[in-house]
Amino acid sequence: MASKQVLKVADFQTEVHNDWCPGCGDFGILRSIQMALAEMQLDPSNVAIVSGIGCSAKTVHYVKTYGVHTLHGRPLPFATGVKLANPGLEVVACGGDGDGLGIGAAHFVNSGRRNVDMLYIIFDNGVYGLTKGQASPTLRLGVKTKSLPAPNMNEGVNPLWLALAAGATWVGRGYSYDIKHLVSLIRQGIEHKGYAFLDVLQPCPTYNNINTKEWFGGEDRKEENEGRPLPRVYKLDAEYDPVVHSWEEIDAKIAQAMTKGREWGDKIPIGVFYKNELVPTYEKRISSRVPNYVSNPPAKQAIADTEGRPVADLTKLLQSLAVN
Amino acid sequence: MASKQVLKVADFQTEVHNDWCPGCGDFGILRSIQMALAEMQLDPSNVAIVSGIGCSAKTVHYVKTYGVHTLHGRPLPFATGVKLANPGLEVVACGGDGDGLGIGAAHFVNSGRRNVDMLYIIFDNGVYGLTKGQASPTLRLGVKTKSLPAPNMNEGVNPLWLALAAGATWVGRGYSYDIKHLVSLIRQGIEHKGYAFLDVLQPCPTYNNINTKEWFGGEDRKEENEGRPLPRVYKLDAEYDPVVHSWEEIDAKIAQAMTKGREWGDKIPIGVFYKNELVPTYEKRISSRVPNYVSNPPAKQAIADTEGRPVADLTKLLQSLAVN
Amino acid sequence: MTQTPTVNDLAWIVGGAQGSGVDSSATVFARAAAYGGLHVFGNREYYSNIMGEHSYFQVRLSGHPIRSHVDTLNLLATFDAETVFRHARNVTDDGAIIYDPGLAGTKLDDVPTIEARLRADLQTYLVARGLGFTIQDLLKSAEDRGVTLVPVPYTRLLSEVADENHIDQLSKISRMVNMFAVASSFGILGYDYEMMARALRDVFRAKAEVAEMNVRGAKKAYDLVVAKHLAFPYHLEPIDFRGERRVLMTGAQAIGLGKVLGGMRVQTYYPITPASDESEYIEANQIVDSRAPSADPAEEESAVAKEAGSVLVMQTEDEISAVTMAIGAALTGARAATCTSGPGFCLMMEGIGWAGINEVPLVITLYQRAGPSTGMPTRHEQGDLRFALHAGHGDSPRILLASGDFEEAFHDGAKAFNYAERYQTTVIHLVDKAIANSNGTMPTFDPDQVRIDRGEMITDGWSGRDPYKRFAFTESGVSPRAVVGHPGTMFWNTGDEHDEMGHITEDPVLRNLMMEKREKKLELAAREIPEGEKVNFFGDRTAGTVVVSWGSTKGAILDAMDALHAEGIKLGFLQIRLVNPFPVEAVTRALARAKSIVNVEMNFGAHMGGLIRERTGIEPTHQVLKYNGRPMSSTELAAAFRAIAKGNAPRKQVLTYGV
Amino acid sequence: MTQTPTVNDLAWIVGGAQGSGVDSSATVFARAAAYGGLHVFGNREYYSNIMGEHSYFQVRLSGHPIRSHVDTLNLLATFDAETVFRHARNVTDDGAIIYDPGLAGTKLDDVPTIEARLRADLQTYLVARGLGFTIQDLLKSAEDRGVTLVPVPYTRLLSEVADENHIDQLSKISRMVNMFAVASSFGILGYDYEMMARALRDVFRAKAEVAEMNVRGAKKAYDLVVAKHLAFPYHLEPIDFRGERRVLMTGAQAIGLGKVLGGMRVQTYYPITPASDESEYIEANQIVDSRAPSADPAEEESAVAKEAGSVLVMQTEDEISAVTMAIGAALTGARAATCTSGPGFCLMMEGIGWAGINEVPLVITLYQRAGPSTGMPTRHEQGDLRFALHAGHGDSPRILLASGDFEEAFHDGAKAFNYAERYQTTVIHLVDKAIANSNGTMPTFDPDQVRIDRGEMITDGWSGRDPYKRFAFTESGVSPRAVVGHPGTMFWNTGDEHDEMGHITEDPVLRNLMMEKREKKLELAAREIPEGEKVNFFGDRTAGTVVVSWGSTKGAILDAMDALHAEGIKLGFLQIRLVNPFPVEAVTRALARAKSIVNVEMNFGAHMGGLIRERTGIEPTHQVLKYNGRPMSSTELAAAFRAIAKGNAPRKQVLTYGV
Ligand SMILES: Cc1ncc(C[n+]2csc(CCOP(=O)(O)OP(=O)(O)O)c2C)c(N)n1
Ligand SMILES: Cc1ncc(C[n+]2csc(CCOP(=O)(O)OP(=O)(O)O)c2C)c(N)n1
Ligand code: SF4
Ligand code: SF4
Ligand SMILES: [Mg+2]
Ligand SMILES: [Mg+2]
Repeated sequence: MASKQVLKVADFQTEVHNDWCPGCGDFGILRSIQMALAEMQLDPSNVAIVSGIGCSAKTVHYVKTYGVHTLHGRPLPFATGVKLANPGLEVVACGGDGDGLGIGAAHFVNSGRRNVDMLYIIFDNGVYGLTKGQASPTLRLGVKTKSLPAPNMNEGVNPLWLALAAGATWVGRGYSYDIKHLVSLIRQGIEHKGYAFLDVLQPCPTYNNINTKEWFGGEDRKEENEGRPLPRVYKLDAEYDPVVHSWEEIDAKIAQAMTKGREWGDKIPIGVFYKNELVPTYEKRISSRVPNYVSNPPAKQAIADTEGRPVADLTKLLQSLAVN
Repeated sequence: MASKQVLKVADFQTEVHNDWCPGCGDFGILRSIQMALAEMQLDPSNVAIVSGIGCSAKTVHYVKTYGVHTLHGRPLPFATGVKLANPGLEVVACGGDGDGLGIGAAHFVNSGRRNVDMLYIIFDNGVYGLTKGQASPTLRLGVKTKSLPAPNMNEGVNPLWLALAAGATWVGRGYSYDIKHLVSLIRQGIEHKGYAFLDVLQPCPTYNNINTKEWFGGEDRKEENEGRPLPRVYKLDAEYDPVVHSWEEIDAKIAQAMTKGREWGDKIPIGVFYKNELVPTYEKRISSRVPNYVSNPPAKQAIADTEGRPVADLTKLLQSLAVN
Repeated sequence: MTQTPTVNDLAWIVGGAQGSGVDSSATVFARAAAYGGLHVFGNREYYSNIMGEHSYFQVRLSGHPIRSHVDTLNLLATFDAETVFRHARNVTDDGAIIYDPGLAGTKLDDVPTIEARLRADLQTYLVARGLGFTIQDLLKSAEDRGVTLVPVPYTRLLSEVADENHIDQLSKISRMVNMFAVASSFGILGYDYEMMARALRDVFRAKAEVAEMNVRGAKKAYDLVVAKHLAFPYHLEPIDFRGERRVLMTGAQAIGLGKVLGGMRVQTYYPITPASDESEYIEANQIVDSRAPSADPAEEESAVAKEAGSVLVMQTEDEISAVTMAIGAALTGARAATCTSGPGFCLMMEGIGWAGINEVPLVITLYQRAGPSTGMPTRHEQGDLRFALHAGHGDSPRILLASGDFEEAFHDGAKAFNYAERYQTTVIHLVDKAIANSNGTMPTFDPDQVRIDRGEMITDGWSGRDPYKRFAFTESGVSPRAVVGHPGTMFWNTGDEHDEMGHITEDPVLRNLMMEKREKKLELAAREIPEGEKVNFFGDRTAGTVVVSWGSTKGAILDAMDALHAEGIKLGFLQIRLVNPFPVEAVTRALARAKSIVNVEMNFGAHMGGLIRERTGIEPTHQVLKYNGRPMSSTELAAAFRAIAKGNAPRKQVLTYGV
Repeated sequence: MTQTPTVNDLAWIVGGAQGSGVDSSATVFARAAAYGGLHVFGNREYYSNIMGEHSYFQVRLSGHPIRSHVDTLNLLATFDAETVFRHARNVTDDGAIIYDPGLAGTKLDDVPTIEARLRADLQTYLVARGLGFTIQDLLKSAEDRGVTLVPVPYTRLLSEVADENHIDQLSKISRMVNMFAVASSFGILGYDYEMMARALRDVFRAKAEVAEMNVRGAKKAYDLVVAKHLAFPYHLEPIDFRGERRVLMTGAQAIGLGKVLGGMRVQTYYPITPASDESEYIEANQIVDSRAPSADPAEEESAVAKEAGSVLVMQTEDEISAVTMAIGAALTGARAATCTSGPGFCLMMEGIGWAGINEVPLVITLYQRAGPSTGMPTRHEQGDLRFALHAGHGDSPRILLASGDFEEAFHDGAKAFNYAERYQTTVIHLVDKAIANSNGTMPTFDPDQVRIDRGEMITDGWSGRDPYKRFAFTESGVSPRAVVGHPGTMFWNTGDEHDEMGHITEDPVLRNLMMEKREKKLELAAREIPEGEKVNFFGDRTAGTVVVSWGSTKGAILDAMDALHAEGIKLGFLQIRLVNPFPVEAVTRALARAKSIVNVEMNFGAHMGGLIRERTGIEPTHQVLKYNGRPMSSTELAAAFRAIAKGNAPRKQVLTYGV
């Protein structure tokens, strides 16, 4: 997109029929992604959204950027491949909680170790939506959603904790019904230099009748609040400083994020829990081995001349193997 | 083993030639496992050791109990299958750090959610031993072992953190050259009611010349200590109480374990970091659905009579599908 | 227009948006018909979507057993616009369409879930007839062909029900339109409403009040349609079938029942369409009643039956975990299985290899669906035969079974464990989306036909002087099997090549012996398994044209053969049930003399056709393939066979019918 | 005993405990010989172990090109007991054994790493000769056959070296025994020590001091042996080869070079034997020199060559990540590959399916090793052909290449990317442990023979009026390909069936078109790829007996054919290089007239044999198979072919030689 025209949200929307259930929290996340991209005026041709499999993963078909809808549990390695081959791209990975924390948990852990400069968004609805409501890894022990025949047998994992333990350098949580806030989080996540992980609380009205919009919104707590809903979700305020300003601070900031991240039940914080730009990105680490990596990355290298002759010159290598 | 004879360590040793490198830290772990089993006087026929793939995973062939040497990264689900089909068995899973935290990390995370009553030991040597010394997920960023052509590109994960984030209800760390302590940890891990995770610092003299026995032992710190080695490894003392005594304590105890678990460098704690028996084991959870699960588990159920006729009676099920 | 009435031979479709209750209306319809002794076959089609995309159920009813769906329908029950748009053209000229007159003005473009290709196709159709693009227009084109239009004012009926039941919002009972559609159908078909009432009470067993409200509400639609006195040529009449105990179930249920009866006590799974239905059914019934071991219930019960059994159903974090956990369980002696579809099966390769080299009795029920990759997750295909046959690196033995219908699926579900334990090997039970999601009536299964054979198993301790050898070399290749936890039979497992104790070896001589040992078990299986379990042959043994196929195409092939028989076209049909070890002799014998060999498969690559040639040298002369995600209908197959019989068929026919 | 001297034709083995330097001694030996113009072929055998188990290297030297190892050896260089026990019996009667006299008393039971089976075998051998169980006894039996014994007092020599270099502990230089063994070998063979010195300096390039100490130290062993004036019939003499530029390398290096030259810029991998050698070699050389695009170096450089290139080599957390990351990279236009062995390949099934349905140019280099499961991780097999061919559920296209030798491996390494991009599909390059770990001399590769063909690729923006369609239907099946990040060519990918834009569809009509589109590309490949790249034919085109094989058996087959030619036995040899799309015509033509067809494969299941029958209807008359983990030797193959030629061979011969 050479032209400098101003991009609107509509420019990030496709015509594809959206087949999520009415009232699905995914709509808010989709909208927020589109708004964030528009707000940032990103060139759609320079953005790739990479998803796994699940209701959430269909997102890419609704966003007008390069869209890569991959395999169940694998958005992170796919996205890593895209980003590292062409570090000039803005890459956003996304998918469900089952996708990212169940089948994909090995990539979740090991992506933290790499710190590739991209954003990963989990649509956290407590269930396997697209396969009809089985318990996902974030659903807590003993919870019985309407889709389950009996209370959940497994304990839930805390995605924020896991991300911190894995080494993510930016960790946030949003709520799919607070779009303005979510847009800002997505934007910050994209702008963060390094691997950013964003957990989004996403009601699934079809299968999860426990963590609903009403529940997050505290509709059941009117008595405690003079007849008005008393939302469970609240925003981290200015007093909470997630930023690691120096190496010495890391321990304390992680501990702070862990403690904050454990809050649940009547108080569920959203916002940025942790941000650390001291850790070198993977791109930087590669550059220490390949100095011109960023300016001449794999996707941009010429490999042949106009006659199709390879550009690579093996002379030195062959020399080292020569016997005369 | 109907007889009541006293079992010795030798009773847990096979004749199989051990082909680890001289000086490998694995020997200490093997020995400790054998000693713990002997100390506990466990019936060898009632114990199953389940390993992944790697130098460490060869352990099972050297221990005279049922030994299941499985696939790279998969000891946990194999072990879970063994244990849940026959909850009367003592099951110990083990394997390398690459095995458990790289390729196997999804099982690592999800085993925490289950809390099956077994012990999982990681032989933590910072390298992929059996494939010749590539960096493993616990090796820290920028470290260059002699087996690496250049400093490590990935950040290391902290196994204790990950285990806590995953929900393990017993988390410990041992050192392969402190056998007495390690035996006690293994014993405690086996005795713990729930899923116990034990990280064992295991020098690999062949490939990891950074985290060596000498380094752990502080041989390089003689100057600071009047000419005597100043060990980096130290034991958690009685003041450190890892036990969760009530539900209210959980947050604090986890935070304590996380903080303690971050220590590294000149002070590396070993011992029990966290212990929580309030969380019901998976076996208990199953029993809430299948009351006689423990007394009549899958492996013990008679499925046929002497003529080979199935014991299962489908009458009621077929009745519910009948149309007359 | 006077027509000869067609009694008890009907193809009916109900459709609607996913999540709007299409399934339960089809179940009520099918059960009600089955109560009247009618034979039922149902085929379910749906998108990979939770709400809003189109799904439908074709239910065929007949006075004699039927096993397939057909391309046309006689009665279309709709309550939304999309269903009319999608199916109206396939209603036979003498058929009828039940619809909501309130939707008459709905335009094609108002339905966003209709694909561009289909939209264009419908437009062309309507334009060619000089019509506009509304429901009204399409219905007119149907009426012009002779189709009876049956408007049912759903909203009015709903209001009445709401009023009578003091319900404030219509939306709360909007799903009742489903039952209006079913009741209208029965009204037009002249079928006793009591049957439907009974079916409603059965389906809504758990909520008696809802059931009764539906019984009363649907009756309104029934009465309304009856009052129209339509001259509809299709009638349903109850048949006396007291002599036979009959059930109505899906294939997934049949397989689940077979597995539980066959002694399965651990089932692991990770959710995936269409496989998880089975696991969920088993989990919902995980406590297993135990019978007295004696056939005579009067006899004293033995200890064996004292306690209820149970199936441990484990939802795992992925399919790698599912297969390895099942193997772990199998090592302890529990009959254990896992159950999946293509993408999940992809993750089981290493597990299969490990089970193979360790001779673990592992059962995998593989519900094939349309691939490659995510493909069409809710659509049908038999595309995994070759993959299953060669799954995993290197050469390791496995048995492959393919079931052709519900009853085979039930028995194979149990038998798989016998094979797995007798030959100490992996058994892959190949089924598919069509069999899983279809339902039908059938004589109830006779559990007494099922026998459990655990093979050579050590159950009473080890008294041998030499230490027990799990992988002892024997004549047959089978080593007596002990299980983890058995006293004194300690052994080791490893994915590495191993010695008789199970310890790692790289000795070239032992290696060869072990490879040969493992393979010998398959040779044994090939010798021992009776021919009747390897193949079925139907139809004329002397026919010049022999159809060969495997799996769920069976029903449509048999129905097509019946149809052609009436036309004087005689065919033979070789159904291959044991895919591996391949029944070389039986297949060669059945095909050797045929002039035309027609290979029928629901896949692109003609997997079985290739396998037959590889193993017997015989090359099918004709291919009849389908890969658009919809199962083969007997209509299409009959046409394809007819063309072959008449000698004017190409070597390869690709069937394309699909809605 | 006077013998006719054998000049420049030698089989030599050096063995020792893993980690004791066997590899470097073999490299020094091979390089030194190669400097003298000798042709080299080396075969490496080792356990799945880091230290202590036995490993050995057979190096053959010859005056003309050789391509395989043989069953016997003429000179055995040992410095530990185990090597003597394992190999002494295979030394030819006119051969020699270099050994440490200090080990003479070592008993068989003192060596715990010798397997029970081999131990028993050796005991039987020794008992039959009335001997005891020590090294001394075994050496005596060799001496009795005529074998020359060459004791070399390693410890004494080490002490001398230590003294001269002021080294306090012998253990610090104990690895020098390796070089003693090599030097002794050259001493006995009458070869110029200067060549060895040069090789030492080359191998220890990075540590000049160590090199010089070794040069001086090893000379002692050389002189000591020369002083013995042994009448050894094998001699090495330098050959003038100034006319040819020659290299010595392993197969893994050859493939790595081919891939880099072919434009690969991303390689992902997870460590696994024997595949990771390639990745590690590439990583060590990840900065890629760029040449001026013109052939004339005097010409001005264009922009293209200004900057150095680089290969991003990523060690991932597992092979699922490896394959999906490579696909991600390929989507952006980088030529990307991953590289693995059986267990890792098992985890790539879903990735392959996804790449298939999304038409991504993905290259997988599959280093086969002995399966199933973990199998024998460091041993050889060609057991993954069928698995690779049918990998993944459902039907998706792929190209399979199999390289027969180092040079083919190099060229196929580059060509794989051309096929991948031209046909927008997965290419699986089948190689194996034998090719990876063997080394040999060869004329240096000519990079000028390599051409890069990126297929239909959009590189200059999108000016089309209609939106770009990634999966546009075309005559050939190939749609012009844009990459992620290209301006204005936005597209979508999904593992689901999709429309031309790449959005999900379940439309039955589109589905069929897409399935057919994808398959068409393979038909195109089958038409376009020249026959010379599909198959090779060697030997006599009119021979009654035609050998057919694929992959690394090529060298041994050719060497065996040469040997038999001398005996007057003429064979044809069809080497299949393009496994899929299968070259039906070329294979049929080559085999149709043969009286005997001998299928040669390093696997249990005769994979290619089955495939040939499936695709051509032709059934091999003879099978020559091997699956004990050791590559086929030309000795064994010659024997097998001889038996077939003489008409006294069974249908199936299993080769079993292995140490
Ligand atoms: C390997 C594999 N196993 C199973 C599936 C079936 N599957 C499709 S979506 C899904 C779960 C999706 O849940 P989640 O990731 O939480 O996403 P959501 O639908 O809730 O957004 C599963 C298991 C699959 N596609 N691939
Ligand atoms: C799927 C798969 N990929 C790769 C391998 C090769 N492999 C064998 S051992 C090993 C690494 C072992 O490292 P670790 O788990 O840390 O164990 P260690 O040897 O250090 O004890 C690898 C990658 C394998 N066996 N399976
Ligand atoms: S099932 Fe849940 S997550 Fe999926 S689309 Fe419906 S509401 Fe959304
Ligand atoms: S490589 Fe390292 S971990 Fe493996 S056996 Fe040797 S010392 Fe132990
Ligand atoms: Mg979810
Ligand atoms: Mg390790």
